[in-house]
Amino acid sequence: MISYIIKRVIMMIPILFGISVLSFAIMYAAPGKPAILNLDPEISPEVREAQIERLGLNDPIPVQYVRWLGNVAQGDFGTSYTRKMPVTDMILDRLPNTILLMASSLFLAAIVAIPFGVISATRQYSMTDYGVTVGSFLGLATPNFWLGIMLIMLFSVQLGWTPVGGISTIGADFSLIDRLKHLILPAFVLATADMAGLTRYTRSSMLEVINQDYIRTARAKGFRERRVVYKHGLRNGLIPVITMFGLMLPTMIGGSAIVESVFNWPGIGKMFIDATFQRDYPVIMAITMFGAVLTVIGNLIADILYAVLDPRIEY
Amino acid sequence: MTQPLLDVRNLKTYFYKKGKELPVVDDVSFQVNEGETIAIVGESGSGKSMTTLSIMQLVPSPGGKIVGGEIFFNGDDLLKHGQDRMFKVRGNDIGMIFQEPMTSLNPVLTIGDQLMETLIYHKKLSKKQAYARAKEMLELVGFSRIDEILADYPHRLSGGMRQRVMIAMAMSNDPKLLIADEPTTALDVTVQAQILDLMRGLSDKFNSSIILITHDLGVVAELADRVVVMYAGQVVEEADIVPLFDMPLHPYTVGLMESVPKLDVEQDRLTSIAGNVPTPDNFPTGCRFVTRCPLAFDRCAKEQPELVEVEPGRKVRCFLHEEGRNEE
Amino acid sequence: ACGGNNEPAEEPTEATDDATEGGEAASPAEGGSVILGTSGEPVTFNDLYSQDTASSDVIELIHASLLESDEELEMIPGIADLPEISEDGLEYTYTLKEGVLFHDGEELTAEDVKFTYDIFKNADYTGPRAGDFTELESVEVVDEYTVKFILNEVDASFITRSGYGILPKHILEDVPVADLEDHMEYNRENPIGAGPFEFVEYQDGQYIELVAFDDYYEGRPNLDKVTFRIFADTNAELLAFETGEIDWMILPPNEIATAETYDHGRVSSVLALRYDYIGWNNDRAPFDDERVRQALTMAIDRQLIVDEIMDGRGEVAHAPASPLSWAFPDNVPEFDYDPEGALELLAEAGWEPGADGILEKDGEKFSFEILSNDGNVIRRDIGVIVQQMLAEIGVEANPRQMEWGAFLDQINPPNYDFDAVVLAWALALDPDPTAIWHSREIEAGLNNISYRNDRVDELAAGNKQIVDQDERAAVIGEIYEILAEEQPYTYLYYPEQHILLNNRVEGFTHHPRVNMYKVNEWYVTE
Amino acid sequence: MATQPHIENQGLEVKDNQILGERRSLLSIIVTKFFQNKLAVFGLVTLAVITIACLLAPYIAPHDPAYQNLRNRLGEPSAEHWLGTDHLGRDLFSRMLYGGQVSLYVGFASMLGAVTIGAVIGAVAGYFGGLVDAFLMRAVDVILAFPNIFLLITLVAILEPSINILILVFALLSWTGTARVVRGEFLSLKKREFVLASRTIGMSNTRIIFSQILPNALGPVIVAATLAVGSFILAESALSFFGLGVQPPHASWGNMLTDSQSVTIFRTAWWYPTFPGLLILITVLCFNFIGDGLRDALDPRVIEK
Amino acid sequence: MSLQLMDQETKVDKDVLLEIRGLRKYFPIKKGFFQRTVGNVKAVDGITFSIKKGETFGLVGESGCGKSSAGRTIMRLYEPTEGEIIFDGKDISTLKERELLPYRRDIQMVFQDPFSSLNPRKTVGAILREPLSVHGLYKGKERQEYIEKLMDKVGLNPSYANRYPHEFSGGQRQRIGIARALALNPKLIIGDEPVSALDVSVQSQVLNLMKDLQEEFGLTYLFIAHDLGVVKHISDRIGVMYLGNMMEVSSKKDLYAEPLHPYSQALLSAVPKSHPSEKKRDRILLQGDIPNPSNPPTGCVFHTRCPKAMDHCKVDIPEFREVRKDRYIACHLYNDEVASSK
Ligand SMILES: Nc1ncnc2c1ncn2[C@@H]1O[C@H](COP(=O)(O)OP(=O)(O)OP(=O)(O)O)[C@@H](O)[C@H]1O
Ligand SMILES: Nc1ncnc2c1ncn2[C@@H]1O[C@H](COP(=O)(O)OP(=O)(O)OP(=O)(O)O)[C@@H](O)[C@H]1O
Ligand SMILES: [Mg+2]
Ligand SMILES: [Mg+2]
Repeated sequence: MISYIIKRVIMMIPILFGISVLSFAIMYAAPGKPAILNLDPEISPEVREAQIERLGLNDPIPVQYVRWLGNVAQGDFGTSYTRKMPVTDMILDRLPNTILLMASSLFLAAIVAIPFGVISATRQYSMTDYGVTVGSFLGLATPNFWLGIMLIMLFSVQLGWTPVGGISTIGADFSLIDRLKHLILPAFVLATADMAGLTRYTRSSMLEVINQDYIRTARAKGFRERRVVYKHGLRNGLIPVITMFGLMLPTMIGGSAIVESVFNWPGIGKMFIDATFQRDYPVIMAITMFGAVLTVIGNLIADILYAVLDPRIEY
Repeated sequence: MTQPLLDVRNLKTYFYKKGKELPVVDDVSFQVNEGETIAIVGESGSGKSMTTLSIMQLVPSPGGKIVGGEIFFNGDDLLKHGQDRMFKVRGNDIGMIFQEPMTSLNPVLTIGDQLMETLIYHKKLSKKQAYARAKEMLELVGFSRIDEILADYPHRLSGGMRQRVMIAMAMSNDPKLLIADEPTTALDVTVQAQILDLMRGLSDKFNSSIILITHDLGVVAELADRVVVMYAGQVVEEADIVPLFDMPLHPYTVGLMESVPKLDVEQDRLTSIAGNVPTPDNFPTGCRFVTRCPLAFDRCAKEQPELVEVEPGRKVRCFLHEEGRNEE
Repeated sequence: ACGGNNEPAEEPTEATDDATEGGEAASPAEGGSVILGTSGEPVTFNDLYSQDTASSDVIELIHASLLESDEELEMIPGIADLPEISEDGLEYTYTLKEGVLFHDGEELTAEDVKFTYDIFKNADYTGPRAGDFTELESVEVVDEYTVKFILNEVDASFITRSGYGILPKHILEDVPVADLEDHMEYNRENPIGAGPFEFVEYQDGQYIELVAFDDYYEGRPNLDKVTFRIFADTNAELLAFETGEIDWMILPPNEIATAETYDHGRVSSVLALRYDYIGWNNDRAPFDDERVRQALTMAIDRQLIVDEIMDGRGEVAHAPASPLSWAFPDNVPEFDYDPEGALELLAEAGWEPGADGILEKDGEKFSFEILSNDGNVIRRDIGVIVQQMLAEIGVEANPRQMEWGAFLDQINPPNYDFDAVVLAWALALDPDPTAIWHSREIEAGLNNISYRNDRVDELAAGNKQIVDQDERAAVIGEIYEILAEEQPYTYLYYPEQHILLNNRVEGFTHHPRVNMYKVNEWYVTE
Repeated sequence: MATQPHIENQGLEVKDNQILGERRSLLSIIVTKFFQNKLAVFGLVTLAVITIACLLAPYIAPHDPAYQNLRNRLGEPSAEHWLGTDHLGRDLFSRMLYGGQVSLYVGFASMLGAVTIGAVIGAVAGYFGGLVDAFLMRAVDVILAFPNIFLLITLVAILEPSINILILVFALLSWTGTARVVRGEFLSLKKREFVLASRTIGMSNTRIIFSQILPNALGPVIVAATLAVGSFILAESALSFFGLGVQPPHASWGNMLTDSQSVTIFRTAWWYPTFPGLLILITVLCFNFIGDGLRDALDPRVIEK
Repeated sequence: MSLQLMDQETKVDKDVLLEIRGLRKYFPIKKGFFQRTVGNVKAVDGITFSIKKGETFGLVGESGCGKSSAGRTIMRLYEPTEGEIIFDGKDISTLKERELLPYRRDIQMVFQDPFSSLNPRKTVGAILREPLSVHGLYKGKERQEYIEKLMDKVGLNPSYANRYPHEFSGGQRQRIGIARALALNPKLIIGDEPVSALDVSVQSQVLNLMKDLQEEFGLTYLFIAHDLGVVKHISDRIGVMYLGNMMEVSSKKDLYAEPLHPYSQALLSAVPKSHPSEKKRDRILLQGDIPNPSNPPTGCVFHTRCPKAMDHCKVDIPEFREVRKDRYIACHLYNDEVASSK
């Protein structure tokens, strides 16, 4: 197992390498300069040229890439053009917030989707099943920025139950309740699509399992339906669902950009959007890489969970 | 004779698909006495599995439904009681094993878990007692390295081993009746021989009754005391084993026996039954074998023959033999 | 203060700031705190390097400067009195107030002033302001409270450069100027100034917290605490105001209707020091023809735009200036909405309707692209509105949006690849028009529409040397007249800035340029 | 000996002329199965109505979708403007029809691109296996590990946000799902005996891929394609949120919805965010319903057993 | 002398349609990013046999012993790892796919699974047309007539040509499969368990059909099966495989009368009796399971389960040789016998 994990981690390297090359190429080869260089019209052409030179933007792209890679190898993602901060610090500052948001969303998605998926599967073609089906399709079809604003209007403005945004009440001491109040809406919005997808997936996975021979065996052993479904069915049915979590990560990271904007969540998603518009290359690169690492690790974890849960997989 | 252990009377299990009624088990009756092994033979789709699933009340639903008949087990009509009663019967009084040893065990639970689960559930044994009993059962079905096997997952076992585990599992609560649905079809002959030996040994040892489902007449010859031949959802012939092999009465049984290549007889050509097995949405009116029967006559296409007892312990569903008896 | 030039008022930027000024304000109520909504992440709290509003808003509160501009845009005393200017206009002598303290308790002296302004002149200075100080020869400390700036050339706009936040020499003197920009230990983590509020904490992406500086030279501010809460989305910001989570925000014009329904808030509006325009590429046909440009202006119903898009708040513009400026001319030629007149002018220029109703000249259709950047909704809408208005006189304008970086790349030197562009200038305190309109600025400067007029060049070249404001206003006025006549731009409107604030906040003065103006006078009533 | 194989027609005594069940073509089975799914039928009908209405926009739109009446901004639904007007006084209903053309075009074109790329790459990887497969699948991993929307935003922002660039970028980033599905199908189908049978008669690889395997792998591809259309419409609206979607003067449901995202509009002109939002929701919903229905109907188990 | 020998050999060659010499098929087990080969599944590990024109050669063995792999390798669906496949006097084991085309007409295959062996998206007519179109045989109406004839041949109503496989029963589908194999008028048909998925009553129909066709067209069969009754019924000679190796090749009569190899003996003894009153056979129950083909036992592959295993069976690989007339066995028992007789 350990050696498998090590192997997988080594396998990540070429993938991450590929991603870095690709994103670097796309960004640096595109026309236009980082906005910071264009911002201030007063800057004389010479000074501007000097700044470009200082940022090394005049070097051939492969040279820039190798330099970037060299720095990254030493843990240095460079300095943000616009924020003038070490990118690593910027990200480390905010990453926990994004991770908190994503983890809560995953959790929320799981605790909502799995029971609904299972119920839907065990009562196939019932009204409950229809309800869950339509509900989850609605979740899949809703633009989440729109949903976010609607929820703020309802829960924050109309009902006053939750704050309009942010991660905690400014100036207040840390309190779990306060944190949860801030967390619930963005986590929910971020989770909707995945929640819906996961429900559908759990349902079909459970349906598949319920038609398996070993379920018939369990029934023939005289077990009650509850035991058949939850002891014999659920574990099998959930194995593929678990892998979904790994695959959900990239979409979540993407969704976080929107949700963080709508809910003012101080995470890396919003930071990425800003960086993109300002062509803050070091930040874009770093977040892309963080996202990729997160995705790859998510996949790895999913695979490991798969292996742990499914005894048929051996290493 | 005392009452049979299992008495199936006029069992009807229909499927309903797109408004069509599919009589997959249609008026099936037979009995199983204590200690007796009866074989249900018939080709694919003849309703063998559905008959036994009906006995277990595990007919796939929605879609399938037991629509008529009685199933007396120990003198008690199982169909009268609800599912609640069945939870006590299944896996306890009646054990069942299936055709596919590869997929019939839960892949994520250890063999031990699965074996002990029934014991704990039905017999309320402690974990320790269950473990001891599970070991005992595995030994009985011929395993060595028992502790390892108990801790292992199904995928590590070969088909034959899994089928033995299934048998151990089905037998562990000392069921009075074991239903084996094509237990050896998926296995190699050498393994099949082991399993058949095992089943014979067990039935002798515990004096339990067995319903053996198969389409392999060789297996029947090896193991059964009595045979029920099914065709298109109906019993077409029922007889003790030797008379049946000596002189099959129903044209279908005759055809079935003759179409199997035999090891000890040299045949240039096999006799075969023309045509195909009809599907339930397409059963002929009249005798269901009429489309393939070499001896069919007018009446066969119009009327359904009854299953009649032509000799004690011997029943046939065919006008030829109804008439034959009448003439006598 | 702020660069003597104009800058495009675009999303991610604009350096505006001026020094705060201490009032003689009484303190109606001490204590309390306010939370301000802001939309950007500040970068640095060092005025010498700041380029964005988010930064300069905070800097206003942390730092003190020699002079400040009041809401009339007049220079008024800050930590120094108005300077004494020598006869020849080359020496500016400032006398500092005594007892001005930095947040760490050290006194602010002439040394600190010299230290701060010397940085601009240092060859290693990496910030954006070096160009503002070409006329500055040297800074001399006369005594502890007197400092003299010596210029090498007369510069009437020099006084507007007196608004930079003074840095504490005792903290920064050992930092090499080359490293100062990236010296985050001071610039972001622990900025020390002499302004009314002390920096406490900056939580990235969340808030910046400041508390009252007890020893502020004009007396302790009324408020105990000012917090900037950072928002990514205006909707959220407005809703946070609605629920009382913030007390102050800059209100986009399209939300005024909602803001006016709030019982707990009020909207304050003033004309901003800026104008919005459509720039015509004067180098390209047909925009090289003055009549065509005038006609295009006449075809655009700017009053309608102001009425509908700006909710009636703002004024139609006729010249590249702001009514707020002392140099704003009284009567420049005006081209009011007159589509018929436009058609006549175009006909004069040789444009006649073609078969499909689109104007043609020499077989060429009057069809062009009108460029805007994709982040700005109003400018994007203006492109669309203009398209329809021009269509009515048979001119085909195709709006097109571009990503900001690529957009600038395309309209700026050396590319200049555009027909027309919707943009705005945020103006500096000093009205010097050289940077935008002088033909020498075409090659690499801000004159990206390639406007050429010898008379303008001539007038512009000398304007800064005229010390007398009235005289200078006349000269600049003439430039504006020419520009209004020739319409190198279609001047769209002078917009207003709207601020929404909670009724519990009192003592607020709305400054057209400085968001954080006299915050020390604010107080809250509960 | 004759080059042509030759069979003497004598007939056999066993002539198997019995056919099972009633005659039902593949298509009719699939169609019947599909039409049993109420949600899918609802989706299909609704979507058909929406699509046809959008396609017929030039004939049924009551107004020029670009015509602004600044004096009637955010006008209420009325006899003149059935669904009200937008913030520039344009007729919302007409814009929605024309915007639908763009949204649907983006959805379908991106889907076609993504599915074509995905199908070809998946087919090649699955059929040939080995190093080719390993290499292509690593490429898929790379793209999958990309935080997709990041790349999307970067690309769209850096390239110009035009409709065709949008489609190109969508297609280039979204083929991986199809590729995986197709590869999976190919991996299992190429082991099926009918494919082996094609090889025993000497059929070429290309012909096997395209005429034997692909038609059988089409089911999941069609399902994925259906769902993809919806997801692209949604993705366009998400990009619009950042100002990177379809650019004015073109209307799309996404940029209309985005333009309506203001508190004042929510409060005073509910129709403006509501209708484009609903239309996106319903359309994506329909695609999902249809996809789900197709998934069941195209399940090979339906015909094979 | 040598001339005579040569003569003899050519004479033998004339009878022999297919000769397999030392055929191996290893499936590499690949792992990791670079798909390195970390081991091999030795599905077929050096088998030798020949099939004479017009005869049926039965290949039996337990599941996983490599029967299908052997069949498919001979068919050149799998690349042989080693060995020769001499068809009609020419080694086709190394031919390229293009060069193979003519042989594709001569060797055809019938598959086991009537569900999976027909393309569900194609009509029967289209399925039968494919071989003709690949080889450019018949055109237009002629082709149509030929297909009708073919269908008639295998007992299908030609009017069903435009129906899809799912509309047919298992037995009918298998007939379609046979018709497809027959379409190119092959010399050799490899049947990979062509009847094992069929109902008994239908199985006999298909077996009869195959026998009839063999007589009519002078076909040669390589018939793979695990049902010893079926193999016996159809075959002239039989090869018994175990774990990728050929254990015994004998004529049908010899094998069933007196199996020589301990594995053949065990296999035959396991067949259930065909009549209940038949006396119980002496079962030779094999212990344990078939070893993993990626890690076969040393020496004789059967030694781990052989009731007669000797010490050197674990070390020495028994030679596959003719121990009686026309009976080839790979077993040390007989090697020793042969050796001692010498
Ligand atoms: N879930 C179901 N829905 C509809 N019809 C079914 C279902 N399950 C079985 N049948 C039909 O019921 C009939 C009897 O099936 P059953 O499984 O009892 O046959 P069997 O004799 O056990 O055949 P086999 O030898 O193939 O196991 C078959 O025609 C089958 O098509
Ligand atoms: N394509 C393949 N790749 C890897 N291993 C294979 C492949 N095909 C077969 N094998 C392995 O080769 C061995 C022999 O398989 P083969 O299918 O030839 O056996 P068989 O005798 O035909 O068995 P059965 O009776 O089950 O059809 C098995 O261990 C199998 O797992
Ligand atoms: Mg069955
Ligand atoms: Mg096989």
